[in-house]
Amino acid sequence: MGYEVKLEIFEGPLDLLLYLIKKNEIDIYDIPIALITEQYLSHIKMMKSLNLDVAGEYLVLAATLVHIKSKMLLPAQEEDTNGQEEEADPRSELVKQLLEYQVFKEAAMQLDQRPLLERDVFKRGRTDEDQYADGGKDEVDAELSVFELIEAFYRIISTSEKTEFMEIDVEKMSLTERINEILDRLNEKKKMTFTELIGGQTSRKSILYTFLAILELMRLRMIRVYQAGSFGVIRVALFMEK
Amino acid sequence: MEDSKAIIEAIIFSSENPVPIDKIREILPDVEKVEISRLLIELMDEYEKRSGGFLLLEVAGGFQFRTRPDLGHWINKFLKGKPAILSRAAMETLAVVAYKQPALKSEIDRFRGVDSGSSLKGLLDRKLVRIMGRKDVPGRPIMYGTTKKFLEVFNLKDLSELPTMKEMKDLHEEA
Amino acid sequence: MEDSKAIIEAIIFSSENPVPIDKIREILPDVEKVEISRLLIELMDEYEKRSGGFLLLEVAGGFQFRTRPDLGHWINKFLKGKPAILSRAAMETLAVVAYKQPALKSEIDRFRGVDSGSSLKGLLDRKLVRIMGRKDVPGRPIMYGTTKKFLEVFNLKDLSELPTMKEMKDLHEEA
Repeated sequence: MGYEVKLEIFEGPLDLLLYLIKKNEIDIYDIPIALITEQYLSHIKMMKSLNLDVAGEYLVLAATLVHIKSKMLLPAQEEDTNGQEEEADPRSELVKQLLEYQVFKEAAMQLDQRPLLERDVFKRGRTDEDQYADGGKDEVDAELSVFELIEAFYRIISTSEKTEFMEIDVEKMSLTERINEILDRLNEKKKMTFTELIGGQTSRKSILYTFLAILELMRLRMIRVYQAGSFGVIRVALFMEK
Repeated sequence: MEDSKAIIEAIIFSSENPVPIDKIREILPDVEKVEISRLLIELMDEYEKRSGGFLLLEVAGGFQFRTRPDLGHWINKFLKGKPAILSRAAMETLAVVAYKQPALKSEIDRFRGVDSGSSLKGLLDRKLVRIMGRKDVPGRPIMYGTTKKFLEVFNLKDLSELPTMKEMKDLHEEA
Repeated sequence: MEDSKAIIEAIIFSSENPVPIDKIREILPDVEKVEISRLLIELMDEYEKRSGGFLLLEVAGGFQFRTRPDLGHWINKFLKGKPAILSRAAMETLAVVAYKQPALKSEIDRFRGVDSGSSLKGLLDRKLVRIMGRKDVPGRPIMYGTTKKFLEVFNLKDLSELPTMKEMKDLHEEA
Protein backbone atom coordinates (compact mmCIF):
# COMPACT_ATOMS: atom_id res chain seq x y z
CA MET A 1 0.00 0.00 0.00
CA GLY A 2 1.18 3.51 -0.74
CA TYR A 3 1.71 5.68 2.28
CA GLU A 4 0.62 9.22 2.09
CA VAL A 5 3.78 11.07 2.94
CA LYS A 6 1.86 14.12 3.99
CA LEU A 7 0.79 13.19 7.50
CA GLU A 8 -1.41 15.73 9.12
CA ILE A 9 -0.93 16.44 12.77
CA PHE A 10 -4.16 15.60 14.48
CA GLU A 11 -5.26 17.03 17.76
CA GLY A 12 -6.95 13.79 18.67
CA PRO A 13 -9.23 11.04 17.37
CA LEU A 14 -12.13 13.41 16.71
CA ASP A 15 -9.87 15.65 14.68
CA LEU A 16 -8.73 12.67 12.62
CA LEU A 17 -12.29 11.52 12.10
CA LEU A 18 -13.37 14.98 10.96
CA TYR A 19 -10.46 15.05 8.56
CA LEU A 20 -11.53 11.73 7.03
CA ILE A 21 -15.12 12.89 6.70
CA LYS A 22 -13.98 16.05 4.94
CA LYS A 23 -11.52 14.20 2.72
CA ASN A 24 -14.21 11.78 1.56
CA GLU A 25 -16.78 14.57 1.23
CA ILE A 26 -19.16 12.69 3.44
CA ASP A 27 -22.34 13.99 5.01
CA ILE A 28 -21.60 14.12 8.71
CA TYR A 29 -25.22 13.10 9.46
CA ASP A 30 -24.91 9.96 7.39
CA ILE A 31 -21.45 8.54 7.91
CA PRO A 32 -20.70 5.31 6.00
CA ILE A 33 -19.29 3.61 9.07
CA ALA A 34 -17.61 0.67 7.33
CA LEU A 35 -15.58 2.91 5.04
CA ILE A 36 -14.63 5.41 7.71
CA THR A 37 -13.70 2.69 10.19
CA GLU A 38 -11.41 1.10 7.66
CA GLN A 39 -9.68 4.39 6.84
CA TYR A 40 -9.46 5.33 10.49
CA LEU A 41 -7.80 2.03 11.39
CA SER A 42 -5.33 2.26 8.55
CA HIS A 43 -4.40 5.78 9.66
CA ILE A 44 -3.68 4.54 13.14
CA LYS A 45 -1.62 1.73 11.70
CA MET A 46 0.34 4.24 9.68
CA MET A 47 0.91 6.46 12.69
CA LYS A 48 2.18 3.46 14.62
CA SER A 49 4.47 2.37 11.84
CA LEU A 50 5.96 5.86 11.81
CA ASN A 51 6.60 5.45 15.52
CA LEU A 52 4.24 8.27 16.33
CA ASP A 53 2.81 8.19 19.76
CA VAL A 54 -0.71 6.93 19.37
CA ALA A 55 -2.57 8.06 22.44
CA GLY A 56 -5.02 5.69 24.08
CA GLU A 57 -7.93 7.87 23.03
CA TYR A 58 -7.37 6.89 19.40
CA LEU A 59 -7.81 3.25 20.26
CA VAL A 60 -10.92 3.93 22.29
CA LEU A 61 -12.53 5.61 19.30
CA ALA A 62 -11.38 2.74 17.08
CA ALA A 63 -13.21 0.35 19.34
CA THR A 64 -16.28 2.59 19.29
CA LEU A 65 -16.26 2.66 15.49
CA VAL A 66 -15.99 -1.12 15.27
CA HIS A 67 -18.81 -1.44 17.76
CA ILE A 68 -21.05 0.92 15.78
CA LYS A 69 -20.20 -0.95 12.60
CA SER A 70 -21.29 -4.25 14.09
CA LYS A 71 -24.51 -2.71 15.37
CA MET A 72 -25.25 -1.30 11.94
CA LEU A 73 -24.99 -4.79 10.48
CA LEU A 74 -27.95 -5.98 12.50
CA PRO A 75 -31.29 -5.86 10.67
CA ALA A 76 -32.71 -2.38 11.10
CA GLN A 77 -36.16 -3.19 12.42
CA GLU A 78 -35.00 -5.75 14.94
CA GLU A 79 -36.46 -5.19 18.35
CA ASP A 80 -35.02 -5.67 21.76
CA THR A 81 -36.05 -8.73 23.72
CA ASN A 82 -37.94 -6.39 26.05
CA GLY A 83 -40.02 -5.32 23.09
CA GLN A 84 -38.51 -1.83 23.23
CA GLU A 85 -37.43 -0.04 20.10
CA GLU A 86 -33.78 -0.20 19.24
CA GLU A 87 -32.14 3.11 19.95
CA ALA A 88 -32.52 5.34 16.93
CA ASP A 89 -29.17 5.24 15.15
CA PRO A 90 -26.01 3.75 16.62
CA ARG A 91 -24.08 6.64 15.08
CA SER A 92 -26.03 9.46 16.69
CA GLU A 93 -23.91 9.78 19.81
CA LEU A 94 -20.75 9.98 17.74
CA VAL A 95 -22.28 12.50 15.35
CA LYS A 96 -23.24 14.71 18.25
CA GLN A 97 -19.72 14.55 19.60
CA LEU A 98 -18.25 15.38 16.20
CA LEU A 99 -20.53 18.37 15.72
CA GLU A 100 -19.61 19.72 19.13
CA TYR A 101 -15.95 19.25 18.47
CA GLN A 102 -16.32 20.99 15.13
CA VAL A 103 -17.80 24.04 16.82
CA PHE A 104 -14.92 24.28 19.28
CA LYS A 105 -12.39 23.73 16.58
CA GLU A 106 -13.96 26.62 14.70
CA ALA A 107 -13.96 28.72 17.88
CA ALA A 108 -10.26 27.99 18.33
CA MET A 109 -9.57 29.13 14.78
CA GLN A 110 -11.51 32.31 15.29
CA LEU A 111 -9.57 33.06 18.45
CA ASP A 112 -6.36 32.47 16.57
CA GLN A 113 -7.37 34.99 13.93
CA ARG A 114 -7.71 37.83 16.40
CA PRO A 115 -4.88 40.35 16.72
CA LEU A 116 -2.92 38.68 19.52
CA LEU A 117 -0.90 40.61 22.04
CA GLU A 118 2.80 40.05 21.50
CA ARG A 119 2.21 38.32 18.22
CA ASP A 120 0.38 40.99 16.20
CA VAL A 121 0.03 43.92 18.53
CA PHE A 122 2.30 45.25 21.24
CA LYS A 123 1.96 47.30 24.37
CA ARG A 124 4.29 50.12 25.15
CA GLY A 125 7.72 48.82 26.13
CA ARG A 126 8.29 49.03 29.87
CA THR A 127 11.08 51.36 30.87
CA ASP A 128 13.11 51.33 34.06
CA GLU A 129 11.42 54.42 35.42
CA ASP A 130 8.09 52.72 35.20
CA GLN A 131 9.07 50.26 37.86
CA TYR A 132 9.64 52.76 40.63
CA ALA A 133 6.07 52.86 41.82
CA ASP A 134 5.88 49.76 43.95
CA GLY A 135 2.38 50.38 45.14
CA GLY A 136 1.06 50.82 48.64
CA LYS A 137 2.60 48.39 51.06
CA ASP A 138 -0.51 47.42 52.90
CA GLU A 139 -2.87 46.63 50.12
CA VAL A 140 -2.57 43.40 48.30
CA ASP A 141 -5.79 43.41 46.91
CA ALA A 142 -5.62 42.66 43.43
CA GLU A 143 -7.07 39.26 43.12
CA LEU A 144 -4.33 36.66 43.34
CA SER A 145 -4.40 33.39 41.52
CA VAL A 146 -4.90 30.12 43.35
CA PHE A 147 -2.90 28.40 40.68
CA GLU A 148 0.18 30.48 41.45
CA LEU A 149 -0.19 29.63 45.11
CA ILE A 150 -0.33 25.92 44.54
CA GLU A 151 2.38 26.06 41.89
CA ALA A 152 4.60 27.63 44.53
CA PHE A 153 3.82 24.78 46.88
CA TYR A 154 4.26 22.15 44.23
CA ARG A 155 7.64 23.61 43.34
CA ILE A 156 8.77 23.36 46.93
CA ILE A 157 7.68 19.79 47.43
CA SER A 158 8.96 18.52 44.15
CA THR A 159 12.42 19.92 44.79
CA SER A 160 12.61 18.92 48.43
CA GLU A 161 13.77 15.43 49.22
CA LYS A 162 11.39 15.03 52.07
CA THR A 163 9.84 11.63 52.12
CA GLU A 164 6.80 12.80 54.01
CA PHE A 165 4.80 13.20 50.88
CA MET A 166 1.98 15.59 51.21
CA GLU A 167 -1.38 14.02 50.87
CA ILE A 168 -3.56 17.04 51.01
CA ASP A 169 -7.13 16.41 50.27
CA VAL A 170 -10.39 18.18 50.33
CA GLU A 171 -11.31 16.53 53.64
CA LYS A 172 -8.28 17.88 55.42
CA MET A 173 -8.86 21.35 54.04
CA SER A 174 -12.51 21.28 55.08
CA LEU A 175 -11.40 20.49 58.59
CA THR A 176 -8.81 23.27 58.62
CA GLU A 177 -11.41 25.63 57.29
CA ARG A 178 -13.70 24.80 60.18
CA ILE A 179 -10.85 25.23 62.68
CA ASN A 180 -10.20 28.72 61.32
CA GLU A 181 -13.87 29.56 61.50
CA ILE A 182 -14.17 28.46 65.10
CA LEU A 183 -11.10 30.47 66.04
CA ASP A 184 -12.56 33.53 64.32
CA ARG A 185 -15.81 33.21 66.16
CA LEU A 186 -14.16 32.59 69.52
CA ASN A 187 -11.91 35.59 68.98
CA GLU A 188 -15.03 37.69 68.66
CA LYS A 189 -17.14 36.17 71.39
CA LYS A 190 -14.53 34.63 73.72
CA LYS A 191 -16.92 31.96 74.93
CA MET A 192 -19.54 29.99 73.11
CA THR A 193 -21.65 26.97 73.77
CA PHE A 194 -21.22 23.85 71.76
CA THR A 195 -24.75 24.27 70.43
CA GLU A 196 -23.95 27.79 69.25
CA LEU A 197 -20.94 26.53 67.38
CA ILE A 198 -22.93 23.81 65.69
CA GLY A 199 -25.90 26.10 65.20
CA GLY A 200 -27.05 26.84 61.70
CA GLN A 201 -25.32 23.83 60.27
CA THR A 202 -27.77 21.45 58.83
CA SER A 203 -25.80 18.85 56.94
CA ARG A 204 -24.42 15.91 58.87
CA LYS A 205 -21.09 16.40 57.20
CA SER A 206 -20.62 19.96 58.39
CA ILE A 207 -21.66 19.06 61.92
CA LEU A 208 -19.13 16.25 61.84
CA TYR A 209 -16.41 18.64 60.67
CA THR A 210 -17.23 21.08 63.45
CA PHE A 211 -16.99 18.28 65.95
CA LEU A 212 -13.67 17.07 64.55
CA ALA A 213 -12.37 20.64 64.50
CA ILE A 214 -13.21 21.05 68.19
CA LEU A 215 -11.39 17.82 69.02
CA GLU A 216 -8.36 18.94 67.04
CA LEU A 217 -8.35 22.34 68.73
CA MET A 218 -8.53 20.64 72.12
CA ARG A 219 -5.66 18.39 71.20
CA LEU A 220 -3.62 21.42 70.14
CA ARG A 221 -4.65 23.06 73.40
CA MET A 222 -5.98 26.05 71.59
CA ILE A 223 -9.39 25.85 73.18
CA ARG A 224 -10.84 24.61 76.40
CA VAL A 225 -14.09 22.78 76.70
CA TYR A 226 -16.10 22.75 79.89
CA GLN A 227 -19.25 21.00 80.85
CA ALA A 228 -21.42 21.86 83.83
CA GLY A 229 -22.50 18.44 85.11
CA SER A 230 -23.00 15.34 83.08
CA PHE A 231 -25.88 16.65 80.98
CA GLY A 232 -25.05 20.33 81.33
CA VAL A 233 -24.25 22.86 78.66
CA ILE A 234 -20.92 22.35 76.92
CA ARG A 235 -18.95 25.58 76.71
CA VAL A 236 -15.99 26.29 74.48
CA ALA A 237 -13.41 29.02 75.13
CA LEU A 238 -10.04 30.06 73.78
CA PHE A 239 -7.09 28.76 75.73
CA MET A 240 -5.79 31.93 77.30
CA GLU A 241 -2.13 32.78 77.40
CA LYS A 242 -0.77 33.78 80.72
CA MET B 1 -5.18 69.93 24.09
CA GLU B 2 -7.33 70.51 27.12
CA ASP B 3 -5.83 69.48 30.43
CA SER B 4 -8.05 66.62 31.42
CA LYS B 5 -7.72 65.02 28.02
CA ALA B 6 -3.92 65.20 28.21
CA ILE B 7 -3.97 63.79 31.74
CA ILE B 8 -6.16 60.88 30.67
CA GLU B 9 -3.82 60.19 27.81
CA ALA B 10 -0.77 60.32 30.07
CA ILE B 11 -2.34 57.98 32.60
CA ILE B 12 -3.19 55.38 29.98
CA PHE B 13 0.23 55.77 28.45
CA SER B 14 2.01 55.22 31.77
CA SER B 15 -0.03 52.20 32.79
CA GLU B 16 1.11 48.66 32.29
CA ASN B 17 -2.45 47.40 32.09
CA PRO B 18 -5.63 48.59 30.42
CA VAL B 19 -7.07 51.46 32.50
CA PRO B 20 -10.77 51.30 33.42
CA ILE B 21 -12.80 54.53 33.35
CA ASP B 22 -13.35 54.28 37.10
CA LYS B 23 -9.60 54.36 37.70
CA ILE B 24 -9.36 57.57 35.69
CA ARG B 25 -12.23 58.99 37.65
CA GLU B 26 -10.33 58.36 40.92
CA ILE B 27 -7.51 60.54 39.64
CA LEU B 28 -9.83 63.17 38.18
CA PRO B 29 -12.76 63.24 40.60
CA ASP B 30 -13.94 66.61 39.29
CA VAL B 31 -14.54 65.32 35.80
CA GLU B 32 -17.85 63.58 35.18
CA LYS B 33 -17.80 59.99 34.00
CA VAL B 34 -19.68 60.85 30.80
CA GLU B 35 -17.13 63.55 30.08
CA ILE B 36 -14.28 61.06 30.54
CA SER B 37 -16.05 58.66 28.16
CA ARG B 38 -16.46 61.42 25.63
CA LEU B 39 -12.77 62.35 25.80
CA LEU B 40 -11.76 58.71 25.45
CA ILE B 41 -13.90 58.31 22.35
CA GLU B 42 -12.36 61.50 20.93
CA LEU B 43 -8.88 60.16 21.56
CA MET B 44 -9.66 56.77 20.02
CA ASP B 45 -11.02 58.53 16.94
CA GLU B 46 -7.99 60.79 16.62
CA TYR B 47 -5.56 57.88 16.70
CA GLU B 48 -7.70 55.90 14.32
CA LYS B 49 -7.78 58.77 11.79
CA ARG B 50 -4.13 59.54 12.22
CA SER B 51 -3.25 55.94 11.38
CA GLY B 52 0.17 56.17 13.03
CA GLY B 53 2.20 53.51 14.78
CA PHE B 54 -0.29 52.80 17.53
CA LEU B 55 -3.97 53.07 18.42
CA LEU B 56 -5.99 53.62 21.55
CA LEU B 57 -8.22 50.58 22.08
CA GLU B 58 -10.77 49.33 24.55
CA VAL B 59 -9.64 45.96 25.91
CA ALA B 60 -10.34 43.86 28.99
CA GLY B 61 -12.59 46.46 30.56
CA GLY B 62 -10.16 49.33 30.12
CA PHE B 63 -8.22 51.46 27.67
CA GLN B 64 -4.76 50.81 26.33
CA PHE B 65 -2.43 51.98 23.58
CA ARG B 66 -1.40 49.20 21.24
CA THR B 67 0.57 49.05 18.03
CA ARG B 68 -1.43 48.86 14.81
CA PRO B 69 -2.18 45.20 14.03
CA ASP B 70 -0.84 45.41 10.48
CA LEU B 71 2.59 46.51 11.72
CA GLY B 72 3.15 43.39 13.82
CA HIS B 73 5.66 42.01 11.39
CA TRP B 74 7.98 45.04 11.75
CA ILE B 75 7.87 45.02 15.50
CA ASN B 76 8.62 41.33 15.69
CA LYS B 77 11.60 42.04 13.47
CA PHE B 78 12.71 44.83 15.79
CA LEU B 79 12.12 43.05 19.11
CA LYS B 80 13.66 39.87 17.71
CA GLY B 81 11.52 37.98 20.16
CA LYS B 82 9.69 34.89 19.17
CA PRO B 83 6.08 35.92 18.75
CA ALA B 84 3.91 34.39 21.43
CA ILE B 85 2.21 31.48 19.77
CA LEU B 86 -0.25 29.04 21.24
CA SER B 87 -0.34 25.49 19.96
CA ARG B 88 -3.50 24.23 18.33
CA ALA B 89 -4.15 21.98 21.32
CA ALA B 90 -3.84 24.96 23.65
CA MET B 91 -6.09 27.03 21.44
CA GLU B 92 -8.77 24.33 21.37
CA THR B 93 -8.62 23.89 25.13
CA LEU B 94 -8.84 27.63 25.56
CA ALA B 95 -11.84 27.79 23.24
CA VAL B 96 -13.69 25.17 25.30
CA VAL B 97 -12.85 26.96 28.54
CA ALA B 98 -13.90 30.32 27.09
CA TYR B 99 -17.26 29.07 25.86
CA LYS B 100 -18.13 26.59 28.56
CA GLN B 101 -16.86 28.38 31.63
CA PRO B 102 -17.03 27.39 34.40
CA ALA B 103 -15.63 24.27 32.67
CA LEU B 104 -14.51 21.01 34.23
CA LYS B 105 -11.47 19.17 32.96
CA SER B 106 -13.65 16.13 32.25
CA GLU B 107 -15.84 18.28 29.99
CA ILE B 108 -12.87 19.70 28.14
CA ASP B 109 -11.48 16.19 27.62
CA ARG B 110 -14.83 14.98 26.37
CA PHE B 111 -15.32 17.82 23.91
CA ARG B 112 -11.82 17.49 22.53
CA GLY B 113 -11.73 13.71 22.64
CA VAL B 114 -8.27 13.74 24.23
CA ASP B 115 -6.73 14.42 27.60
CA SER B 116 -6.27 18.16 28.04
CA GLY B 117 -4.11 18.07 31.17
CA SER B 118 -0.95 19.47 29.70
CA SER B 119 -2.70 22.11 27.60
CA LEU B 120 -4.62 23.20 30.66
CA LYS B 121 -1.45 23.39 32.70
CA GLY B 122 0.20 25.51 30.01
CA LEU B 123 -2.76 27.89 29.92
CA LEU B 124 -2.74 28.17 33.72
CA ASP B 125 0.99 28.92 33.60
CA ARG B 126 0.40 31.65 31.06
CA LYS B 127 -2.43 33.02 33.14
CA LEU B 128 -4.94 32.74 30.34
CA VAL B 129 -7.00 30.33 32.41
CA ARG B 130 -7.71 30.34 36.11
CA ILE B 131 -9.19 28.10 38.75
CA MET B 132 -12.68 29.36 39.53
CA GLY B 133 -13.53 27.08 42.41
CA ARG B 134 -15.07 23.67 42.78
CA LYS B 135 -18.32 22.37 41.46
CA ASP B 136 -20.77 21.26 44.07
CA VAL B 137 -21.17 17.70 42.82
CA PRO B 138 -19.64 14.45 44.11
CA GLY B 139 -15.87 14.58 43.88
CA ARG B 140 -16.01 18.40 43.88
CA PRO B 141 -14.09 18.80 40.60
CA ILE B 142 -12.18 22.03 39.88
CA MET B 143 -13.87 24.56 37.62
CA TYR B 144 -11.82 26.54 35.12
CA GLY B 145 -12.50 29.90 33.51
CA THR B 146 -10.70 32.55 31.51
CA THR B 147 -8.81 35.46 33.04
CA LYS B 148 -8.61 39.16 32.43
CA LYS B 149 -5.31 38.48 30.74
CA PHE B 150 -7.15 36.29 28.26
CA LEU B 151 -9.21 39.33 27.27
CA GLU B 152 -6.04 41.42 27.07
CA VAL B 153 -4.14 38.94 24.94
CA PHE B 154 -7.04 38.34 22.57
CA ASN B 155 -7.96 41.98 22.24
CA LEU B 156 -11.44 41.55 23.65
CA LYS B 157 -13.44 44.20 25.49
CA ASP B 158 -15.25 41.47 27.39
CA LEU B 159 -16.46 37.91 26.92
CA SER B 160 -19.59 39.04 25.12
CA GLU B 161 -17.39 40.09 22.23
CA LEU B 162 -16.71 36.45 21.42
CA PRO B 163 -18.88 35.16 18.60
CA THR B 164 -21.74 33.15 20.03
CA MET B 165 -21.83 29.41 19.63
CA LYS B 166 -24.85 29.83 17.41
CA GLU B 167 -23.03 32.18 15.09
CA MET B 168 -20.30 29.62 14.78
CA LYS B 169 -22.71 26.80 14.02
CA ASP B 170 -24.27 28.95 11.30
CA LEU B 171 -20.85 29.48 9.80
CA HIS B 172 -20.47 25.75 9.58
CA GLU B 173 -23.72 25.16 7.91
CA GLU B 174 -22.83 27.65 5.21
CA ALA B 175 -19.49 26.00 4.64
CA MET C 1 0.49 58.69 7.73
CA GLU C 2 3.10 57.25 5.42
CA ASP C 3 4.18 53.71 6.17
CA SER C 4 7.76 54.23 7.24
CA LYS C 5 6.75 56.99 9.63
CA ALA C 6 4.13 54.74 11.26
CA ILE C 7 6.63 51.89 11.50
CA ILE C 8 9.20 54.14 13.16
CA GLU C 9 6.60 55.29 15.62
CA ALA C 10 5.50 51.74 16.39
CA ILE C 11 9.08 50.61 16.93
CA ILE C 12 9.84 53.40 19.38
CA PHE C 13 6.55 52.80 21.15
CA SER C 14 7.19 49.10 21.63
CA SER C 15 10.80 49.46 22.76
CA GLU C 16 11.87 49.36 26.39
CA ASN C 17 14.82 51.62 25.75
CA PRO C 18 15.44 54.74 23.71
CA VAL C 19 15.85 53.65 20.07
CA PRO C 20 18.91 54.95 18.17
CA ILE C 21 18.52 55.90 14.50
CA ASP C 22 20.85 53.07 13.47
CA LYS C 23 18.54 50.56 15.06
CA ILE C 24 15.64 51.91 13.02
CA ARG C 25 17.75 51.73 9.91
CA GLU C 26 18.34 48.00 10.50
CA ILE C 27 14.62 47.43 10.34
CA LEU C 28 14.07 49.77 7.41
CA PRO C 29 17.21 49.34 5.32
CA ASP C 30 15.54 50.92 2.27
CA VAL C 31 14.99 54.22 4.00
CA GLU C 32 17.92 56.65 4.02
CA LYS C 33 19.26 57.77 7.36
CA VAL C 34 18.54 61.43 6.60
CA GLU C 35 14.99 60.50 5.76
CA ILE C 36 14.61 58.69 9.08
CA SER C 37 15.98 61.76 10.87
CA ARG C 38 13.54 63.98 9.03
CA LEU C 39 10.60 61.76 9.97
CA LEU C 40 11.70 61.69 13.61
CA ILE C 41 11.86 65.48 13.72
CA GLU C 42 8.43 65.65 12.14
CA LEU C 43 7.06 63.29 14.77
CA MET C 44 8.67 65.20 17.65
CA ASP C 45 7.16 68.42 16.30
CA GLU C 46 3.72 66.91 15.94
CA TYR C 47 3.67 65.67 19.52
CA GLU C 48 5.06 68.97 20.79
CA LYS C 49 2.35 70.97 18.99
CA ARG C 50 -0.36 68.58 19.99
CA SER C 51 0.58 68.94 23.64
CA GLY C 52 -1.13 65.72 24.66
CA GLY C 53 -0.23 63.27 27.40
CA PHE C 54 3.20 62.38 26.11
CA LEU C 55 6.02 63.59 23.88
CA LEU C 56 8.62 62.06 21.63
CA LEU C 57 12.04 63.03 22.96
CA GLU C 58 15.65 62.41 22.11
CA VAL C 59 17.28 60.85 25.16
CA ALA C 60 20.46 58.87 25.77
CA GLY C 61 21.34 58.61 22.11
CA GLY C 62 17.94 57.44 21.03
CA PHE C 63 14.27 58.29 20.78
CA GLN C 64 11.63 57.56 23.34
CA PHE C 65 8.07 58.48 24.20
CA ARG C 66 7.73 60.03 27.63
CA THR C 67 4.84 61.52 29.53
CA ARG C 68 4.80 65.32 29.58
CA PRO C 69 6.94 66.45 32.51
CA ASP C 70 4.29 68.83 33.87
CA LEU C 71 1.83 65.93 34.23
CA GLY C 72 4.13 63.98 36.57
CA HIS C 73 1.98 64.75 39.58
CA TRP C 74 -1.06 63.05 38.05
CA ILE C 75 0.85 60.02 36.98
CA ASN C 76 2.33 59.54 40.41
CA LYS C 77 -1.13 59.78 41.86
CA PHE C 78 -2.24 57.07 39.47
CA LEU C 79 0.71 54.72 39.90
CA LYS C 80 0.57 54.94 43.71
CA GLY C 81 -2.79 53.30 43.71
CA LYS C 82 -1.37 50.20 42.08
CA PRO C 83 -2.05 47.12 44.15
CA ALA C 84 1.06 45.46 45.46
CA ILE C 85 1.87 41.99 44.30
CA LEU C 86 3.37 39.17 46.31
CA SER C 87 7.01 38.27 45.89
CA ARG C 88 7.93 34.72 45.05
CA ALA C 89 9.22 34.15 48.58
CA ALA C 90 5.98 35.48 50.04
CA MET C 91 3.92 33.29 47.72
CA GLU C 92 5.88 30.20 48.72
CA THR C 93 5.58 30.94 52.40
CA LEU C 94 1.89 31.58 52.01
CA ALA C 95 1.51 28.31 50.13
CA VAL C 96 3.13 26.31 52.92
CA VAL C 97 0.99 28.04 55.53
CA ALA C 98 -2.15 27.45 53.49
CA TYR C 99 -1.54 23.75 52.98
CA LYS C 100 0.14 22.86 56.26
CA GLN C 101 -1.85 24.97 58.68
CA PRO C 102 -1.54 25.09 61.60
CA ALA C 103 2.10 25.53 60.49
CA LEU C 104 5.15 26.26 62.61
CA LYS C 105 7.85 28.60 61.40
CA SER C 106 10.38 25.78 61.73
CA GLU C 107 8.28 23.66 59.35
CA ILE C 108 7.98 26.47 56.84
CA ASP C 109 11.73 27.05 56.95
CA ARG C 110 12.39 23.37 56.50
CA PHE C 111 10.08 23.10 53.52
CA ARG C 112 11.45 26.15 51.81
CA GLY C 113 15.06 25.49 52.75
CA VAL C 114 15.51 29.14 53.73
CA ASP C 115 14.51 31.38 56.60
CA SER C 116 10.95 32.58 56.13
CA GLY C 117 10.92 35.15 58.94
CA SER C 118 10.59 38.26 56.84
CA SER C 119 8.08 36.76 54.40
CA LEU C 120 6.00 35.61 57.34
CA LYS C 121 6.13 39.06 58.87
CA GLY C 122 5.04 40.62 55.60
CA LEU C 123 2.13 38.20 55.29
CA LEU C 124 1.07 38.92 58.88
CA ASP C 125 1.19 42.67 58.13
CA ARG C 126 -0.92 42.19 55.06
CA LYS C 127 -3.36 40.13 57.07
CA LEU C 128 -3.10 37.11 54.81
CA VAL C 129 -1.68 35.01 57.65
CA ARG C 130 -2.44 35.06 61.34
CA ILE C 131 -1.31 33.46 64.54
CA MET C 132 -3.57 30.57 65.43
CA GLY C 133 -2.10 29.82 68.81
CA ARG C 134 0.85 28.01 70.30
CA LYS C 135 1.66 24.37 69.93
CA ASP C 136 1.81 22.38 73.11
CA VAL C 137 5.36 21.15 72.77
CA PRO C 138 8.54 22.35 74.48
CA GLY C 139 9.22 25.95 73.53
CA ARG C 140 5.53 26.40 72.69
CA PRO C 141 6.15 27.57 69.12
CA ILE C 142 3.62 29.79 67.35
CA MET C 143 1.25 28.17 64.87
CA TYR C 144 0.28 30.08 61.76
CA GLY C 145 -2.82 29.82 59.62
CA THR C 146 -4.58 31.73 56.89
CA THR C 147 -7.19 34.44 57.35
CA LYS C 148 -10.55 35.35 55.90
CA LYS C 149 -8.79 37.96 53.82
CA PHE C 150 -6.67 35.21 52.33
CA LEU C 151 -9.84 33.56 51.06
CA GLU C 152 -11.09 36.87 49.70
CA VAL C 153 -7.91 37.75 47.88
CA PHE C 154 -7.68 34.31 46.28
CA ASN C 155 -11.36 34.30 45.53
CA LEU C 156 -12.03 31.10 47.44
CA LYS C 157 -15.26 30.16 49.14
CA ASP C 158 -13.38 28.14 51.71
CA LEU C 159 -10.10 26.28 52.13
CA SER C 160 -11.47 23.08 50.68
CA GLU C 161 -11.63 24.87 47.32
CA LEU C 162 -7.83 24.87 47.20
CA PRO C 163 -6.58 22.35 44.65
CA THR C 164 -5.16 19.21 46.20
CA MET C 165 -1.69 17.83 45.52
CA LYS C 166 -3.22 15.01 43.56
CA GLU C 167 -5.07 17.38 41.26
CA MET C 168 -1.88 19.32 40.79
CA LYS C 169 0.08 16.20 40.01
CA ASP C 170 -2.48 15.22 37.42
CA LEU C 171 -1.94 18.48 35.58
CA HIS C 172 1.82 18.14 35.80
CA GLU C 173 2.16 14.55 34.76
CA GLU C 174 0.74 14.98 31.30
CA ALA C 175 3.26 17.67 30.54
